[in-house]
Order: sequence, then C-alpha cells, then structure tokens
Amino acid sequence: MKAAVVEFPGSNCDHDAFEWASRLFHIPTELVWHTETHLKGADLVILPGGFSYGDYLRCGAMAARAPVMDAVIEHAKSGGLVIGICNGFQILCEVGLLPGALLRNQGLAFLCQDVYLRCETSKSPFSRHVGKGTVLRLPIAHHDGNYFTDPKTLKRLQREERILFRYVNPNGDVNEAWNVNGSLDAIAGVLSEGRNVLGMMPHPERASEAVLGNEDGAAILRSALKTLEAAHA
Amino acid sequence: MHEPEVTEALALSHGLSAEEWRTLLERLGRTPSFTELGIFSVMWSEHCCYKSSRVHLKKFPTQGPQVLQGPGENAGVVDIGDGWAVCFKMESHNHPSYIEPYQGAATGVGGILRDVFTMGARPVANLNGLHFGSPNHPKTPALMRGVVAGVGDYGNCVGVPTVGGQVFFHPCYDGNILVNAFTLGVLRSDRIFRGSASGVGNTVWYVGNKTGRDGIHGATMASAEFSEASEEKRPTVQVGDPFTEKRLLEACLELMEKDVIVGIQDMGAAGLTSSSFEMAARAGSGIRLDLDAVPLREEGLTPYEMLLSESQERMLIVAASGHEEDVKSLFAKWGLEASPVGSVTDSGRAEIFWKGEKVADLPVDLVVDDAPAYDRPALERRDFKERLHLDLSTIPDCRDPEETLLQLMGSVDLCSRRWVYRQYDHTVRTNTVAGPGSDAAIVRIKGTSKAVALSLDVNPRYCRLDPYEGAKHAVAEAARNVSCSGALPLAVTDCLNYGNPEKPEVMWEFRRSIEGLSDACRELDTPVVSGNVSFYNETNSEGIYPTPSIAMAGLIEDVSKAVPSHFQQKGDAVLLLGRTDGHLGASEYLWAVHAVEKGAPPPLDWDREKALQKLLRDLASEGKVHSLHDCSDGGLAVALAECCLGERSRLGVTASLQARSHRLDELLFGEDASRALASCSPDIVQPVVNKAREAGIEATLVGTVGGDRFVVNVDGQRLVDLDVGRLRSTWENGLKRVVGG
Amino acid sequence: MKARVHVFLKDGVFDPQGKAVSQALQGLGFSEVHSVRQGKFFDIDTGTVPGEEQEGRLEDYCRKLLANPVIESFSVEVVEP
Amino acid sequence: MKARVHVFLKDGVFDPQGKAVSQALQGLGFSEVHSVRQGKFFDIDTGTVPGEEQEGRLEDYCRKLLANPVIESFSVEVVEP
Ligand SMILES: Nc1ncnc2c1ncn2[C@@H]1O[C@H](COP(=O)(O)OP(=O)(O)O)[C@@H](O)[C@H]1O
Ligand SMILES: [Mg+2]
Repeated sequence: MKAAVVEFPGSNCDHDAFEWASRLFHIPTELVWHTETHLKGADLVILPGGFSYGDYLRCGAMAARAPVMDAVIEHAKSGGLVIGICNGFQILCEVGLLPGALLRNQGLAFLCQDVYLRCETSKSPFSRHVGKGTVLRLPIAHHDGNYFTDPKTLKRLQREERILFRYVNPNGDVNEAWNVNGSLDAIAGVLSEGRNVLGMMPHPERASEAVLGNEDGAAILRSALKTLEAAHA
Repeated sequence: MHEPEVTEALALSHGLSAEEWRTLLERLGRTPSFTELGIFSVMWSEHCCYKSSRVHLKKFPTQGPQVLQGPGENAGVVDIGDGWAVCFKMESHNHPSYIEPYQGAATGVGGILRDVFTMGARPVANLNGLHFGSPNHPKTPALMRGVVAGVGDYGNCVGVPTVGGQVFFHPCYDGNILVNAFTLGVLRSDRIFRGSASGVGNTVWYVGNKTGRDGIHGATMASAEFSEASEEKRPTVQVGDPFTEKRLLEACLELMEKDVIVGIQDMGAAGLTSSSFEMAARAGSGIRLDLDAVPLREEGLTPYEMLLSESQERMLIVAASGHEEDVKSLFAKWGLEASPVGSVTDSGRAEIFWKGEKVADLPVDLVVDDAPAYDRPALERRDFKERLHLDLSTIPDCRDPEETLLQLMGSVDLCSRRWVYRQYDHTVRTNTVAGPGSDAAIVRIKGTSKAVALSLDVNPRYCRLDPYEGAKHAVAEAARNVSCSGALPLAVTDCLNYGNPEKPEVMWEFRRSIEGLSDACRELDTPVVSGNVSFYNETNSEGIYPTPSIAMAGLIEDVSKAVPSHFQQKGDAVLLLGRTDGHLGASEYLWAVHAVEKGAPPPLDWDREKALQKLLRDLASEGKVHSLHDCSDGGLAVALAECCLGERSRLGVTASLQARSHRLDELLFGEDASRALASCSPDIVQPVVNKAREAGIEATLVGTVGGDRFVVNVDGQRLVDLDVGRLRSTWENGLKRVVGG
Repeated sequence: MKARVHVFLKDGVFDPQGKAVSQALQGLGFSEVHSVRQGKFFDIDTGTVPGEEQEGRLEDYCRKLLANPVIESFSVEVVEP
Repeated sequence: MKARVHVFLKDGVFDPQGKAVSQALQGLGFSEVHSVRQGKFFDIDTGTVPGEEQEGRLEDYCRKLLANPVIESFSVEVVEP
C-alpha cells in the first residue's frame, strides 16, 4: 500500500497531506512534483489543498493542465483511489474527473471554521468504515467552495448516491444556515462514477490528531486504507 | 539621460532637512547625482534609518541566554532548546493600508513573511494588530473590509496560518489606521541566515518579481504626515503577488539547505537600495551593481526608479561563486528567474553602473551608519496630570448590571473577532492547538513535543493616559496571556506606532513608552529581539494615541500540557486568582458606557504580576487546571462571560461575588491587573488555593461551571441571569454592526 | 495581434459576485438596477499570428485554459490584427 | 438599459494574475503570447434611465462601487438604451 501527494507550485497543504498519510497512518508516501509523469506506484493519490498557482484565473484551472494530471487521470480511470481536498477538489472538477464546479462562496468571503458533515453513503472506499448517517466535524478554509452543477447532473448524483458528504447542523440535518458556502444541495463532497475518486472541500487532514482537538477526519483515510488492504489481501 | 539638477530645493522636496543636506554635501565632498540624492533621501528617511528613535531604542534590553539574534537583522531569533529556534518580527504597513487597504495590508503581510524566511526560518504563524477609527466614521467599514481581506488573502494563499491578533477602534485612528503584521518562523538554531554581503567576488543575485515603478518613495511617504493633498498624490500602489511569494519562500528555503548562500535579504522599503547598502554595511564590504541586469516589468525605468522601486516579492542573495548553476536551476524549478546583478567588493563603496556609466558611487558607511540620528526634544503632554485624575462621584454606578454587561460584550472593542478571523486560514499546516479566540495562540512545533504561545497586545487608551504605564501593561498582558496557556514568556517584538516625532509631546510619549517597555521586559526577562517604528501617523496635525503593539512569544515544553482559555467541564470550580481593588480609571467600561477617557491605568506591581504568571504556569504544568483566562479589558464580569464563549465549549457558569466596599461597577468592570480566572475539578480547589497562597496570590472561589445560563450573584443577590446563547449572539454580532453582513 | 477575450458565466449558473454587486448598487441608492452579472476579460498581446488563424487561436486559449466549459462561455475579439 | 462596464488595472499597476495566465498559456505551447492583462466586466440590467443620463449613471456605479480609483480605471458602454 503506497500513497502519493501531488505538489503544484503554490500548493500549501501538500505537507499536511503527506503527514496525514505517512506520520499518522504510516503509509509509505511520496511527494510527486507537477512536472512528473508517473505516480511512483501509488495506490492512493492525494491532490492536496491550498492555492495551486495562487488560485489565479480560477481555482485549480492551471493545475488541471499540469503534466502530472495525465497520470492522475490514468490512475483514476483504471480504478485507483484519488482524494482531492479543497483545492484538490477544485482541480478534479477542472480536469473533469468529477462533475460540477466550485464557485465563490455565497457570502463572498473566505471562510475558515469548523463545519458539520453528514456521511450520505457507505458505498465508497472512503466511507465504508465511516458509516451512513455519521456526522463529522471538520474544518474548512476556502474562498471558492460553493458547489454547482447543472440540474441533470445533480439528479444523477443524487440517484447514483454519489454525494458523499452534505453540510448539516450539529444534529445531522440539512439546514441552509449551516450550508455556509451556499453549495447546491449542501454538497460538500462528491464521488466519481466509479466511486474511486472523491473530492471534498473540508480538510480531514487538519482534524486527525488528538493534540489538535479533533480526530474526526481520520475516519476517511482509515476507510480508504482498509479498503485497499482488503483488496491487496 | 536627462535628469533634474540637484539643488538644495530638490533635496528638501525629497524630505531631507537643510541640515541633513549640508551634512551630506560636507561628508560626500561633492554634490550628489540625482540618483544618489534618491538613495540618500530614502536611506536617511525616518522609515529606513530610525533617525528619531535610534537613540531611544538603545534602552531596550536585548540580551539573554535565549537570544540568538537580537535587533539589527531582518528578524530576531530565540532559542527554544534541543537545537530548535524561532524567528519573529512585527512590522507596520499603516500608510499604504490607509491609501489602499486591501493591497496595503496584503503587501504588509508579504513583507513580514520575507523578513522571517530570509533568516532561514519557515514561517508557521502570523498575527495581526489592527487599529481602526471610530466605528461610526464613514471610512471605517470599507477600510476594515479591505484590510481584513488583504491580510487574509495574502497569508491564506502563502499557507501560513493567521492565529491571533488584536482589533481596536478609536476616533484617534480616523485618519490613520494601523496595520501591524507579525510572523513567526521555525528554524534549526545552527542554521541562521543573515543579510550580509561578504566574500569579495561573490555574486549578487536578484530573484523574484520584476521591477516596476511601484511605490517609489514609499519609505519617504511613511516618513511624513498625511494631508488631503497626499491622499491625492499617490505613488503607484504595490500589488501583492502571494503566489510568487510562496514560490520565493520555498525556493529560498530549499536553496538554504545547500551551502550556497552567503547572505540574503528581502527588498522591502527602499527596495534594491536598502537591501544592497545594508548587506554591504553589515559585512563591512562594498558592492557593485549593474542595473542593466535588473529585470524590468516595463520599459524605460531610470536608475533612480530602479533603485527606489518598492515592487514586492523580490530578494537579494549573495551566493558563493562557483554555484551559479545551482542558483539558477533551483529558482527555475519554482518558475522564478534569478539574475546576477552585481558582486561583492572590498571597496567600502556602492558602485552602481547603468549603460556603461557609473550612476552612483557612494561610501556605504556614509549612507548607512552615518545616517542622521536625533535626540528630539520631549515635553510632557499638557493634559497629562489632569487626565490622570478621575472623580468617580460624577459617574453613576451601574443600575442594571445585566444590561451594562450586554452593552460591553457587544461593544466594538470587546465583542467577538470572529468576523475577522473567519477570513483567515488559521488551521493550515496542522499545528494550531489554539487559534484565534484563545488568550494566546498555541502552535505546536512538529518533530518536537514543544509548542509556542503567541499574544499581541496593547491598550492605546492606557498608553494615551499614561504612556509609561500603558507600555508596561502591554508587555505584562501579552506575557500573562502567554502564561495562561502554560507557556514561559521568552522574548518580544514590538511595533511602535506614534504621531509626528518632531512634536515634543509625541516625543515624550515615545520616550516614556520606551522606558515602560524596557522596564517591563527587564522585569519579565523577555528581551526585545526585533521591532519596528512607525512615526508620522498624523493627518492634518491630528496624531494617533501612542500605540506600542507588543507581540510576545512563549514556550511550552510539552504541548500536551497546554491549557485552553474557556471552560471545559461541567461542575468545575471557578477560581479568581489575584486581588480585586476595583480600579476603574482608563477602563473600557468608562469609555464604552460613559464615554469617559480619564484616570490612571491600573497600578501594576511587578512582584505580584510575576508571582501570578509563575503560578499560572505551575498550575498548567502540574495539570491542575482545565482552563485559564486572563482578566483584562472589561474586568471580571467580562472575563467570566468570555470563559463561556469558546468555539467548541458551550457551558454556562454561576458566579457569586462579594462587593465588600466596592461599587458594583468597580467590582464587575474594574480592570485591576495581575488577575486570571482558573477552572478546575472541585476536589482540588483546596490544593490550588494553597498553592496560590504560597505564591502570595489571593485565590477566591467564585463559582461553578455548568448549565446554559450565565449567572452572577453579588452579596447573595442575583444581578445577572442570562441565557448563554443570548450572551453569545450579542457578543458575536458586535462587529457586524460596523461592517454589515 | 492584440485581442480581447471575455469569459462569463453561462445562463443559469449562480453568480454570487454579480448578485452582491447588484445588491450593493441598490443599497447605494441606485434602485433602478435590476441585475448584474460579473465576468472576466483578458487583453492579450501576441507575436504575429496569420490573419485567418487569429480567432481560432483565441478560441484555443479559451478552451485550453481561460474558460471552464462546465460553467463558462466566452467570446473573442481581435482588436488589432 | 443594458450596459457593459469594464474595470481594469491602470497602466503600470502590476497584474500578477495576468502574468500567471500568460505564463500558463506559454506553458501550454502558445509561445506567441507576449502578455496578458486581466480585468473584470459587469453586465448590468436596469430599469429605464433617460438616454442622456445613461453614461453618467454607469460612471457613477463605477466611481461609487465597481472600480477602485487608486489602482483601477473603467470604461462604460450602453448596449441597449
Ligand atoms: N486581527 C485579528 N486576527 C486574528 N485574531 C484576532 C484578531 N484580533 C483579535 N483576535 C483574537 O481574538 C481574541 C480576542 O482578542 P483580544 O480581546 O484582543 O484578546 P485578549 O484580551 O486576550 O488579549 C484573541 O484570541 C485574539 O487572538
Ligand atoms: Mg487577554
């Protein structure tokens, strides 16, 4: 079991993601520079958060055109696991591995705070061991996390149970006041058609350690890890 | 090249005084060229050479076993043990932020980040101190929105968490807001880099953004008063480019791992000029620059413009010769250009060439070390004694403490800062153990069990009423906040914001502040390791209150012992540590409720303060307490309420106080120094009280944590009984009244 | 050539910035404002591009980078061939 | 009326986004690109405004809100009176 964290110029959660996999989960992890063309045999690819190319033009737009993305696409197409967090989610949408786009937050301001997420399905490698209905508390830190897609795609996402996380209140109910960035249908995380690619705005890697006061994020990587281990066994 | 003739009149219009101009002519032995005049005008400006403050700054204690680098470099460095060190500094970006709040604040953050990574440290935490005019002033909301977005967007993009700070409102800042930015970085204590140009023949590299006509004379602008005219006559505003900053940061830190860099400095105020002259001055060397090699963003820049440009995100690096390819390829990896623009010489001169012509040839020491320094006249403020006197008999006691408390909790100075810090990424880098909202921010140091605790403080009202005592309080409060988290205060950086130093009353405020800061830092054993002075915060002759922002860094050896500020556990006992004398002078209560700004700041007794802070740290390290919160602006009632308003904890409290001989407002809202609130398990109250007594600190059981109401009884009478939710919404909506939304 | 490219949100895509601008204008007393949509434009300066290829090239810029087809449309205009 | 307002950085003011876009286009193989400057535009829809007041009104929007006079300039254009 190996992981790779892809680094673009301007990425600033690359080392957080690296530590998440390597220090907290003891997964052998490599950093992969955006100009490279393979992923060093990784089973799990993480596209980290944080301002690739300064978020200039559109968040994730320039990163999506980097050479390394061909390898990421190939990895995803062959069923490999990919998690895009925050800017990584934006990149996955830009490159077409996930549907939709992330618009400016509805209040226009950058938002850094904790949010509550409800896990909507356990049918994915990232949630199998989280459990449907589980409420997680995770931090967000983004300017453009307002998920949008056309009505047809939205219906399809709903029908195919590809909405993995929704913003909810602490009791686990969808409520516009708690959908802080104004996302369509309170969507915080979506899965690809093959369910092997996950994009999410909140940062599980920032909430996986007791010393930081919150370990809710660990469940997502733990689930992915267990799934991969089961597949390898 | 056609250049203006250099005359005394031109020199004066460049901000030099007649006397400085005479000195210059005499020492140089000739009339400077136009380019050279430009160099003198910035290097001898207040902003660059600290001419009004230098003699006074010498009074600071700057040494101690923990100090690895004191003032004089780009930032100070402090040892935190086991081979690790922290590097930090604070800087003002006041004038640019008033002119263009978003870009001014953003580039302020950019500048301080460069000062810190220049030293070889990886920036891990930012703080910001913001002072705005009256909430009712028509410019305040837009300035606030712009500044906060600017601070946030820049730090967020670079990926350095903004973990704390201060926001203060007062009409004295109506025409001169303050934006003070602080960065702390982490480094190995044997890998400190300095801004020194040594090694004859070594190459001088220019890296980062190209040079445009940005901010020419920014340094001189920061050295003069504002007037309506100067609001019109603006230089090209610098635009921040955090993406390039991030790449510069990574590239420089990566290059520092190889043994290539001899000296490095960012191009801040006065750009290429100050960086090259200062680096040569520190090394006692000379420097040769070829301006033809300077990368330009637009055509036709003159040598004068190239030397004075304040384009952002640029660094000057002296690299050992023979490593040219290493330097180039490393920056290329990050999509940045590195251009060789000169070399180190042993001439003691800066020789600057352009198109085959020598456009400047100046002795480095004349420009840097011999810059003017003044001991300007100081005169006690006319109303000083009168305003220290407070006659409480003219002020009615509060009749409805509940109403008064709500008024204070929703007031702009005491309400929640969440509107601000929600726009700042404070969790990136996964080190934030306690972020904004806590007394001190706590940032763990990965790879160790340590954490640093940070607090930024100043109470300008105290400083206006008594600059000496106010300065002492700034240091004491910052240290107390840090001690509340369980950390040992190590050292401070300051940002000294004042009016026009040519006015004796301003100079008096400045000198008294320096004395107060110096005494406080000596008492608390927290030397000053870096800092910044911003004078001329005046508009149409109206100056700001003396505002010495203090940022304190402290060390927690074992991060698992860090203590939060808010109540954690239902049933816990609440103890007040320290003595309540009911001091109302200079208080937030008098200002917010009675619009009175009078009286002396609370007396500060060093023995008591030090004993309290040691007690706080001991309680923390022994794991006896669940929370510690400093009791300062707003007094005891406000501090109690704040303990209930944590991001994550939602606990009420029932407190029972004794008025003794005090008025109610004295008891509830007096701001006696050297106090803190502790919460602990009820069964260890007695050991905690005993421990406090041994330390000579009064400890009083004042209440019990729990429930969803905030209750205060005085002498058995229930005076406050509020739903915590109501308290919270009042407190959280305070800033929205200013900025909307 | 010198060219100007406009990139704008497709109809039906929510435009939080445009909405905020229109509310702010109304708040300033410009009650006649009904709606605002915000877009980006790019002034592009290039070396010589053969006349018949110019528009195509600009469209390539948009398709390859400047616009996100999921949410955005674009229009191109050669200002100086 | 329907109008379009362009807001752009003044000459000489650094445009980091434009610079990054131009580098990205070059990186995608469009080596002919020399420079890009990025701006914003607003498509504004209003109730009736008397013909002779239209341009003035648009300029008011810019001065009061849409443009930051310290670093930006603007141009206005009535698309449908
Ligand atoms: N500009 C700011 N940026 C980030 N955090 C801030 C800012 N201003 C205040 N805060 C945070 O809000 C909390 C309350 O601030 P303050 O009342 O000044 O604290 P204290 O009285 O304990 O010194 C602190 O945690 C502080 O760090
Ligand atoms: Mg405090």
